[in-house]
Amino acid sequence: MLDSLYQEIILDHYRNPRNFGSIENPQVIARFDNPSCGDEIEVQVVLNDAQCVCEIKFQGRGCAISQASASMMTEAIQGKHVDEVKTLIEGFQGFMMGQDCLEDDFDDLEALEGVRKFPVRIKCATLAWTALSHILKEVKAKE
Amino acid sequence: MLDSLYQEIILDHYRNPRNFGSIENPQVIARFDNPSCGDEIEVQVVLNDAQCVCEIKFQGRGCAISQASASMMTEAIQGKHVDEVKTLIEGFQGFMMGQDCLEDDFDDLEALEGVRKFPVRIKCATLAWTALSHILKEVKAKE
Amino acid sequence: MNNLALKYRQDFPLLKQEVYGKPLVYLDNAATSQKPTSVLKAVDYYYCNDNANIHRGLYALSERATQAYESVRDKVSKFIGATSSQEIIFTSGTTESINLVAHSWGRKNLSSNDAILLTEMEHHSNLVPWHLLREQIGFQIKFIPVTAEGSLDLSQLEELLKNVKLVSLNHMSNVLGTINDVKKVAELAHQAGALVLVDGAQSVAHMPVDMKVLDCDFYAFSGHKMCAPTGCGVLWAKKNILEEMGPFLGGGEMIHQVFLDHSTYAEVPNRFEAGTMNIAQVVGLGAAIDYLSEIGMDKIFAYEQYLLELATEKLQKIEGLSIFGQAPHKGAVISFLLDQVHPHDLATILDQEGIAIRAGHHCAQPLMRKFDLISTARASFYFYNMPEEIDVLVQGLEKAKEMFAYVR
Amino acid sequence: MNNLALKYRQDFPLLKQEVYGKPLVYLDNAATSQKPTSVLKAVDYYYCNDNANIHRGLYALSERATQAYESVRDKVSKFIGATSSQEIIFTSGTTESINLVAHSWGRKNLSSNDAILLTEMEHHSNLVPWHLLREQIGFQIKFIPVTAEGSLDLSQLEELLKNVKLVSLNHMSNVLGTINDVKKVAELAHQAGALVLVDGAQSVAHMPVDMKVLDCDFYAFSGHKMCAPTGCGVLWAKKNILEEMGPFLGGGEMIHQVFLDHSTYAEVPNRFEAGTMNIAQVVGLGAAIDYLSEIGMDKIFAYEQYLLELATEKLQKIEGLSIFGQAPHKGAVISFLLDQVHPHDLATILDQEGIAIRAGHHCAQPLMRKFDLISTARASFYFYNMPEEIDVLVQGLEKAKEMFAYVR
Ligand SMILES: Cc1ncc(COP(=O)(O)O)c(C=O)c1O
Ligand SMILES: Cc1ncc(COP(=O)(O)O)c(C=O)c1O
Repeated sequence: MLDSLYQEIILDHYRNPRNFGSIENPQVIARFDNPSCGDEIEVQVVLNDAQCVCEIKFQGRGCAISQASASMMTEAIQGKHVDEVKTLIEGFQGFMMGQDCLEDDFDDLEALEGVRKFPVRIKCATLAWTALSHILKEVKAKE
Repeated sequence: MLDSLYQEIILDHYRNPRNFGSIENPQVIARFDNPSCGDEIEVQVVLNDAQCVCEIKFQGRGCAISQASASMMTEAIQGKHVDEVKTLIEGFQGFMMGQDCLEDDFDDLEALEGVRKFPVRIKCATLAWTALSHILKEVKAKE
Repeated sequence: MNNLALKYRQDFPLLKQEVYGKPLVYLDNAATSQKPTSVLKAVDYYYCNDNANIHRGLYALSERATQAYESVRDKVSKFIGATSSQEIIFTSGTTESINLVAHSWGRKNLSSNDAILLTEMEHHSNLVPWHLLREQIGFQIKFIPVTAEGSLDLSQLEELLKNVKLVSLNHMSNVLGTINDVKKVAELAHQAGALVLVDGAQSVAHMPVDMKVLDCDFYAFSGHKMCAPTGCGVLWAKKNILEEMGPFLGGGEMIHQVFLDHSTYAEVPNRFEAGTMNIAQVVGLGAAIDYLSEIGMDKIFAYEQYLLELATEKLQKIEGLSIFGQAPHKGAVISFLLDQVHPHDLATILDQEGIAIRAGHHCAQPLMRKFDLISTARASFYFYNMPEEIDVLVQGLEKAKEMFAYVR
Repeated sequence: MNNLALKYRQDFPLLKQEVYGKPLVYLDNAATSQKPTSVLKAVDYYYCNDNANIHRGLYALSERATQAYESVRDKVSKFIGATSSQEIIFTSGTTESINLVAHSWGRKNLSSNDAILLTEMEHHSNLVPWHLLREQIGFQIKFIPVTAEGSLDLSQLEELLKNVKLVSLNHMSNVLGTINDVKKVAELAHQAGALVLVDGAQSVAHMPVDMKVLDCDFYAFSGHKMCAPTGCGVLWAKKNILEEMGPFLGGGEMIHQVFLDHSTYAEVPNRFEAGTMNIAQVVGLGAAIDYLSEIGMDKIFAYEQYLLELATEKLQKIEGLSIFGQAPHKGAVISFLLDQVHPHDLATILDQEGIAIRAGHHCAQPLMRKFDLISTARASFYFYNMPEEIDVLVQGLEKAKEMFAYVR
């Protein structure tokens, strides 16, 4: 069971997080923390005129699951239109809740399937995604 | 067991309480209530120059035990010097706590022995006595 | 009438005992209820299998404990017809629930120009918290009067509601038995812009209640009166109201972030649950709700109405006995006086017959004072009481009468 | 060393279970303790034989229940060396005990010109109540600093005590394990005219404590950490201080007389116990005290010191493991970090081995922040833990290291 949680690909994202750090001129920032453990994450985004994600970075401290999930997330939404991003967030949240409808876009994210067997860790996996959904809300509000 | 609690002599004092009412010009008054049931008693006293009880009355509402005990008390201390009264109060309180040293003065009061088997009712039996001890304290304070 | 006691009484181990050689007749259910085996087993099971601190544990035990605790929130929510389990706050009992509202809602929303409206039949638990708060912030306290028969006099309610920000009243009186028309009070209170807190200590255990139907704003009740362990209770409140309320007790679990010199607070309902909670007791409350639900609250209410009618009829036949509280809509609580026998003496005499009743002011001194009483005797029933027990009570009362026959 | 676990472990039914096919190794005792059979039986016995509402009942059951409840006041009093059982107030736990002091003592005795003194190692339960009170009456909150090794830096204490009316500190830190020199703090505080509240949540369960020796003014602790049921705790305070304090929660039993518009309050300790109390849990606390006393608190402390030494030694040998909290005087609580493995991942991995440890901020965020930490792993022991369980922990940690070996 542990092997399905800490798959090599997850540990790889944890070791070498993609898009880790901060953007010089971020357009939207969202910070989010998991009050039950104190872990926190910050996601920064720049959109182009067509409302597509042209830059995304994250930083923060957290466990392997939250860091890997954030890292994978930044790869998955790169270049996507905000509407697609919204769909992806919902898809991922549903996936964590046990739905098996996987879109093609999931790529590495599928490796997080193992988290579903560890209910208390699901919050770790969704931390970055919750921050991202706050970003979408802000984008919508600005429109 | 009930018969030892509600002896005829106790019911008699309950039916026909001695020294029930109020004194026209009381010297010292003490009121006391049993917060756990709300019963209350008022004792009024007049002392003569020799510090002997020359008049005592009580009034209030309460159960057979508290009323009978008050009635008997007024009879027992009639004419007594305050020091004797103090001894009697202590004697009675000790009696309720299980001591068997009975003084001659106890008379009817011995009938209250049955109360000792009903711990929750001891407060009823001592209600008037506690008021009386407040009176003594006040007398002492005035000296 | 479906005699529930026949079927369910055996679930209560305590009721099998003898007192002074006589079978126990427990008629003090308004004070606290006895516990069925299933509740005791659920608590035991919890301690022997799942016990751990909840919410923050990343291991199996703690997950199970959290699950056991949180699932009761859902059970309570369904049991009382709440809109969401997030409206359920666990407390130590009705008393703490009401104090919570006084502190967290009252302190923020009441000022010296406001009034609150209580009733003359409130339990001390719904009087003293308001006295304490008023000492600090000074508002007016008004009272809905009680009629001679023991009902609320609602004829002047609209007038009374002027300036009132909160109406707080019991659903069922623990002295008179009166079941108040909470729905109507809530309607009029809301029209006047006031919120309504209902003290459900006596009601939830004995009748179906539905928050959506009553449409009050706060509802408080205790576990121990409804077959659950001591030391647990509930405050229900509408979510939007809870969200506007500040914390009550401060400590672990109710926070979001804590700094040396200030804190931010958790979401509802956690904001109101500070420190290690009464986890096992809440688990027991869940088992009690399962137990009561299986019997059916409507059936419990109907059977107790039957006991009430029977007991009222039989007691009224005793010469010199008068029943205090004659409202048309009553629960199975009978306060009474027996000529010439003080309630305390009565309780002692009945105790010797194995009968447990209560004598005293029943934590409702203002009500007693209004009727120039210091104490009454009170027999209160639950679904495990048998019709035969009413006869034992009647015999006990006759015996007491006899003992005190020639008094005064 | 007298291996207490050999003799007493069997009294704890929960510890006999397996988790994921491995024997449970319960090392989260600082969060809550497991319960021995004797405590569960005492509670069960109470519900099956004596259960009734206390204090006002004039019948046999209620007398027995009152006796069962009140006798625990005496037990607690003796257990902690109080002067009188009237100094013992039953609460729902440490958190409520501290909140009680904040409300009843703090509101009356603190004003905007005063200060209170806490420490940087306090649990949220000893921070948030003061934050909440300060929002209302505005005083200064100062802090005794924590040194790098995790002790209190008392070098500036006299300076810090200026203007301070209350010092509130824990006896033993639930994160660092540090046992604070409460006696010395109390001495200096009293010289400066301040009172001292001690948060004994972690201490009473693990070592002998004596109020006469410590000479503090308030002492708060929880039942659930010392083999007793959840939902009960104690506030001890010197009687003369209690007598000057107003009530906390309002309700039944804590009153003397209630009128419609005001109330007068009962004597100490009843003044602070509102409504139907957690009777069965208090009975369980009594059984827990009996149980612990029979073992002997000095023996428990000695055995846990042995476990602490052994565990410290073995953990320190693990490369990349660092222990947070190295005070010379410590209880059996070890917070630690393992290079490259986040505490949450560690807890999940250990859980799969049957080992229950805690990972997180341990309700002490300010302390964590001071050391630039968000969370640590924590293993905490009780007398039923076996030396062998330390080896299982070490193996689990090695396994976690291996899994995360090549990280970053
Ligand atoms: C040092 C300390 N203080 C206070 C508390 C709070 O105790 P409780 O949650 O039982 O109220 C704890 C336990 O969590 C603690 O470890
Ligand atoms: C009407 C009413 N309100 C409040 C209470 C207080 O409940 P508890 O003592 O469980 O807090 C009671 C019970 O005693 C009650 O009967």
